[in-house]
Amino acid sequence: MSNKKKDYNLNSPSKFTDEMKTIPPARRLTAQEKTQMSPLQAMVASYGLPRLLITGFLLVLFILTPFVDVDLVTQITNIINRFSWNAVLVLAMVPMIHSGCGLNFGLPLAIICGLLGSTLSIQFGFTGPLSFVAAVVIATPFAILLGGGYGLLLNRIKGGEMMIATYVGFSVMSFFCMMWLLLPYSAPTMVYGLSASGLRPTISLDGFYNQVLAGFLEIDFGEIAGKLGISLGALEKLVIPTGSLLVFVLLAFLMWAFLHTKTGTAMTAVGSNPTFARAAGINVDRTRMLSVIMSTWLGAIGILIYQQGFGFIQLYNAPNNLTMPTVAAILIGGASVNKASISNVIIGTILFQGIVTMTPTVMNSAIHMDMSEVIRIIVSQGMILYALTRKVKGSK
Amino acid sequence: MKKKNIPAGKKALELVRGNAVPIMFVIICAIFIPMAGFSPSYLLNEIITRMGRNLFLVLCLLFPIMAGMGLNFAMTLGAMGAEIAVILVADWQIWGIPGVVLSMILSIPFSALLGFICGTLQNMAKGREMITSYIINFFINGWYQLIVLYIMGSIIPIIHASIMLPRGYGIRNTVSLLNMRQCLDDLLAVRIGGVKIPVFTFILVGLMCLFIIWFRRTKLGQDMRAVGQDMDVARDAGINVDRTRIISVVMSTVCAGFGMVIYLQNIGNLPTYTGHSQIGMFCIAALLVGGASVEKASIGNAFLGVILFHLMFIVAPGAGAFITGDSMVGEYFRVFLSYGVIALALIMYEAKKRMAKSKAGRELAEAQKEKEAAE
Amino acid sequence: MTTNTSPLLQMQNIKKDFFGNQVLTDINFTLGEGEVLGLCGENGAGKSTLMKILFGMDVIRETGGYGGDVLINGQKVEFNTPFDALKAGIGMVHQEFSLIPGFTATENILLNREPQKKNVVSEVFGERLNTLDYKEMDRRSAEAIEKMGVEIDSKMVISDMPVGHKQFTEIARELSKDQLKLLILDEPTAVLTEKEAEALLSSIRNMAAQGISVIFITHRLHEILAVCDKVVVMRDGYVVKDVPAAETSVEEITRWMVGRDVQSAAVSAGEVRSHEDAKTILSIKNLWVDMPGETVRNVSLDVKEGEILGIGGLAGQGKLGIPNGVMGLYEAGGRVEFDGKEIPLNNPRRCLDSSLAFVSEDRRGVGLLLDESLEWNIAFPAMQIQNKFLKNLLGGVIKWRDERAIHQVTQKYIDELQIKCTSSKQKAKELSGGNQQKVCLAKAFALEPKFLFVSEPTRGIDVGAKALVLDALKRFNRDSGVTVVMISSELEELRQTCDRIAIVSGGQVAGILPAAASSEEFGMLMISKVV
Amino acid sequence: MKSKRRIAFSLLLVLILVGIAACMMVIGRGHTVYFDNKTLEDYNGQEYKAAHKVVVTVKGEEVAKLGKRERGMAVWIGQNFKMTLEVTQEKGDEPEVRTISLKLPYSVDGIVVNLPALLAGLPEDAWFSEFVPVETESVDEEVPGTGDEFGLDGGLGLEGDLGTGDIPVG
Repeated sequence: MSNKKKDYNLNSPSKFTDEMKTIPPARRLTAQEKTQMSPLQAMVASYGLPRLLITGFLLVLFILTPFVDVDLVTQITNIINRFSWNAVLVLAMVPMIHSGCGLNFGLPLAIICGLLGSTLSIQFGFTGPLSFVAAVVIATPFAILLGGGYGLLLNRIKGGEMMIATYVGFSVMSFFCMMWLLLPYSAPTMVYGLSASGLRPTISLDGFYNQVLAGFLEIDFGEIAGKLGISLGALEKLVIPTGSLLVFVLLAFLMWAFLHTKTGTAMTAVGSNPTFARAAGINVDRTRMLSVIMSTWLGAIGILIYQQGFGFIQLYNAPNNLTMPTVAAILIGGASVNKASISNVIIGTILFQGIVTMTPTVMNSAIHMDMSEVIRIIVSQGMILYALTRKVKGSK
Repeated sequence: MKKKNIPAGKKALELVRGNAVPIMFVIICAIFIPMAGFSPSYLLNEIITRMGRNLFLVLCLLFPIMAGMGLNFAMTLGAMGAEIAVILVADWQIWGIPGVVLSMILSIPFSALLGFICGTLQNMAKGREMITSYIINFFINGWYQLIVLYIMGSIIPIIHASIMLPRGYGIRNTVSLLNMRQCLDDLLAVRIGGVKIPVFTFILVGLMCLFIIWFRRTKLGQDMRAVGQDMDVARDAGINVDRTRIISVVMSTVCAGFGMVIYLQNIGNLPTYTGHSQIGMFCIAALLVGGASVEKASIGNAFLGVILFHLMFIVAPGAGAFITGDSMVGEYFRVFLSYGVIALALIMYEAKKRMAKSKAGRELAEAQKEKEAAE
Repeated sequence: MTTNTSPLLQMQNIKKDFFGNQVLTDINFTLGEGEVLGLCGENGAGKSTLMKILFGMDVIRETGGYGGDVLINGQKVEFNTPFDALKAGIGMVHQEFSLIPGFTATENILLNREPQKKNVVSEVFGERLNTLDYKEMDRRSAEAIEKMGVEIDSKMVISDMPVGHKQFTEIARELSKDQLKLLILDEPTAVLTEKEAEALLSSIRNMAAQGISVIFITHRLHEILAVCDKVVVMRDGYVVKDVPAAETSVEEITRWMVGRDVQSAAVSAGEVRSHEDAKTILSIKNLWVDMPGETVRNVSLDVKEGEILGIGGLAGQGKLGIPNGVMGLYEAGGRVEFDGKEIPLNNPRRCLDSSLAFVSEDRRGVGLLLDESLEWNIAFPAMQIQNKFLKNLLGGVIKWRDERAIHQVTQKYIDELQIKCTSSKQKAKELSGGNQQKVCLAKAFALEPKFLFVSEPTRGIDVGAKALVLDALKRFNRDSGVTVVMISSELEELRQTCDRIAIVSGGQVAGILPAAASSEEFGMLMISKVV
Repeated sequence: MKSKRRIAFSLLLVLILVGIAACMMVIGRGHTVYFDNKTLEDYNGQEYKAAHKVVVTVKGEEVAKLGKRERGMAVWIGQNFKMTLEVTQEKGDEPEVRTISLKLPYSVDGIVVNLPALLAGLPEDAWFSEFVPVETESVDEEVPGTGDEFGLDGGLGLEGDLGTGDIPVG
């Protein structure tokens, strides 16, 4: 019994990467369709219409690509890339959803922890891959501290988490907007040139940890073709950021494993029915706190991974830009306000990032109107709205 | 002697605790005003302008609060409705007061429709109205952008190229309302010592206040208050709860539509894509600064809140620059305060709910102790 | 005076079943104008269901309607909603207050029936924009309060009122309805002080004198005798007695209420066990519990090792509060000793660590993880408390869920308790009530406790499952030597299962009797301290 | 019966609102009127010389002081345009004051009025022409006031942007 469950959960990430490596593009399309077909039937039954529409929409985009003169392989490379940036952030939603804290609209808080890690790492003079390790190390205590405080707060306001999380996220973010200006940062790559103080809104990571994960064991089909002196055709454009994906697989595995331990089981129970958990002797508050700290830490790591892919640190109001897409992604993946799994994370991130990358190019080529921004807003907010207005069955 | 003092002190403490947020803001403003170094007449002028501009919008928040739907972002939808109306009116080149009146009338169907959608969705998410309205606001914003950015000019005819994007469809980032600018404010305006008082706008705000006071005394107002306090009891008494809640949201959006027109005519231009995005947040923050809570708000809260919040708003950058030598810090500080006050109010509200719950237990323990002592 | 050919209310052959479970059989009684009828019976005797039928509550229609006729003034009526009943002149004051906390008494009395004045706006937007006529409101609420005959401040906000005044506000609300002919009062005195109760009784007389008929439901039998014209006693869905109040006594009514066929209730002598010599395993002293609706005020109770102790009593008297308080689910105070060691209250974990277990009466709320599989439900507490069903990896650093062990134990209990399910992976919410209850028991059994609280184990489950559950409990007690405390509203069930039965009344233990004691004795204890 | 009455009243309200709206559309229609003090050459063989100086007053406000070959502008709400002209034909002449009413066509936004022709009392086609705006890109510059925006770029990024645009891929 235990094996069966294990297989299912473990399979998804590894299958994903395997497919990328081995399946030629022509077949990949059908494979993609297939992987979406099988959940499709389940979606009709349980996932609901919005998710179905989104999947359908993405499928249509895929089918359209050849006709509108858009290079499919480039698109797939983009999706893989964006998946590798965002997946860990989406994963950060899981613990809090599991423990019943709802959708983490307070993601900016976690991101701030990550930003503290990255800026301090640079400030302390770390460079190259080491700067990434340093950023992770520095971000961790902040995540534990801020996450702990955040958890304490959320424990006192059970029932109103989501709205308060939103505004706590905003408050912390705007507080740190001041801090970025006031803290005595001095590394010349980060501060404003003229005044030599105050961090710039965008800091390039060249020379630090730009692509440090993505570059690790990177598989660039173009390069391979060049080396071997053979032509791989369209496939040459495919690049796989193996390192980033491996890190996600590792973190997802750890999360999956955690949910199979005693404490993880307790966390799920707390989210499913806090009274039951209390009656079974679980310290509900402590479990929730743990989940918040985990979410915060994952969020902090998530933003660092995002940065290494993106190549820049974005400060000031940027943390907020990731909240809604991340929340929407996990919901699109099939999570609800109080249930989420690793497969939700993977499916959701692929679907959402698929739409994000495909819509601008495909729509633009097809109807010469770039409606991607608007579509993204409607899709993601509509998804969140759908999750919020759906009746939560069972215990509340 | 001593005994007499305690309740008085306690009362004062209670008063401070009950009005912690306004008092905090009074203190902040008192510290910041000298630092910012603005002249009193400038400050007064600014405050009065902003009162005329924002009060009407803030008052719109009172309806959903009355119906127990919390601090509702539904008003943002009304603002969007008004913006669509204003764009059309600007394109038709209806200027001045007639333009304002036409915008208001034209905004009614848009904001009522959006309000109806919003109310219906919120009825589906009872218990988390606030976050739902917040998300609805983003969701509808998507549709708004779809309409304004793609449909206007391509499907909805737009006559004047001057408000359209160069590509031939979609509305520019800013639509000039130069010919509508401050036409309400200038009507009957009085200048006292360099301070312009937009009398007519204030009359409108006054009418709105009167309407709210009158509305509380109507059957619908009474029903709304009943629904707001206890939905189940109201339902048992035969009040159509869902309908009442939808009406409250629709009233809020329609009035917000009017408020937005007033707001826009004061500014004199329409920031097409950002105009509404922060309105809800600003109004909510202002109302909370005035001492309102999630479940209770009055006209007085709205007035006090607008004054204090905007005073802080005006002086914060200057004060920030004074303290740190960087005006951006002040900018961020006022952002922080705006968000912080909302977060604080929400936290206090939820914490209070939980405190009320544990009170019963303490009473029992006390009764037990008394009994034991008696035995 | 009573020249009326047909009485105000006639109930004829009322029958009602909930999914085949007969709860009312052939109810007949009549009530004349200006009469006060006292309705009494144990919990579950069918009083509430009968009143729900009379008041047209939705539950009745949703569960398949009822049989028989209700006649008002000789006319057959059928109420589909409470509003129909209201229109026909029936008013009801429920046990739970139905008041808006921030409104004044006047506003509550006239809730949704406010007198209104037209204005210009309401002509356009409809009547809901009529302004309220505050003068008329004051007049009418004053009139209603006057009719009731108890002085309450009509300007006072409900949340500031003492409980009694809230109750009077509710009554005044019914009285303010002009068409009111019949008023149903469901345990109105439960929350009142002695003095207030007295005032209420006189106001009932007052109402009757004005021609309003009253159906008065209460557990305080002396009140019935004091105010009612006639008494109807119900038991097990039958009307067992319908007599003029003047011709009976508290003792008699009690006997009618609980008295059963002595044969059926007989406890076979062989089963009666005495544990007087056994050591006291659980000792409760001066326990108070803040459980809404089931407040425990001052309970002291000793439980002997190896026995099955029953705790009975009327609903709302606090019997449910005892296990919930001891197990830390509701705020509690006092002293609880288990096996000689004191157990800290308000800490479920410590209780569970001491090998206590609890099967809650609130299956769906507390007892189950509805969205999770049976395996999780059954294994969860044992896993968390006793580290069962875990594999230690890396030398115990990681406690891994042992799915196989969980599956095995679940399968074992599924077989043992005959839980009907598609598989052990089925979600708990998909099971029927009886099977859910069995899962709750299995959960507690899996903990292998020394001491088990079982709260309302048979509530809302069918007869077959009932027997199985009780049997399982007995077996668990006999085979494993586990001490069981079973809380139930059904005295009969307690008498069949338990060795001794404690009766809780008014938040205190009114007395402890052996299971073989007579029904009357239990009955007297039940109402002895009713508040 | 009662609801019928209500429907009637509500309809009436809607009608009134529509009526007001229609009314506003008529009386609120804004026009821009341009005045050219330019010699009109060869109209039916005649030449109408530009005046030395024309002062245009609209609604008691002096909107333009025009020398030869100059153009002035005024905005007007409604269709019955009224202006007062103070015309000085030749340098040193006494200014001649004339009040002129014009009917502005509803559908035209910008109207160019040739003053010499108008003053000479020529028919409409002589002095009237429609102003066709040259596409100007400077519209965005006229920002008379700002709202209560935080003075930060892009607001607070509440739009939920992902930072898609500028990503180097591949």
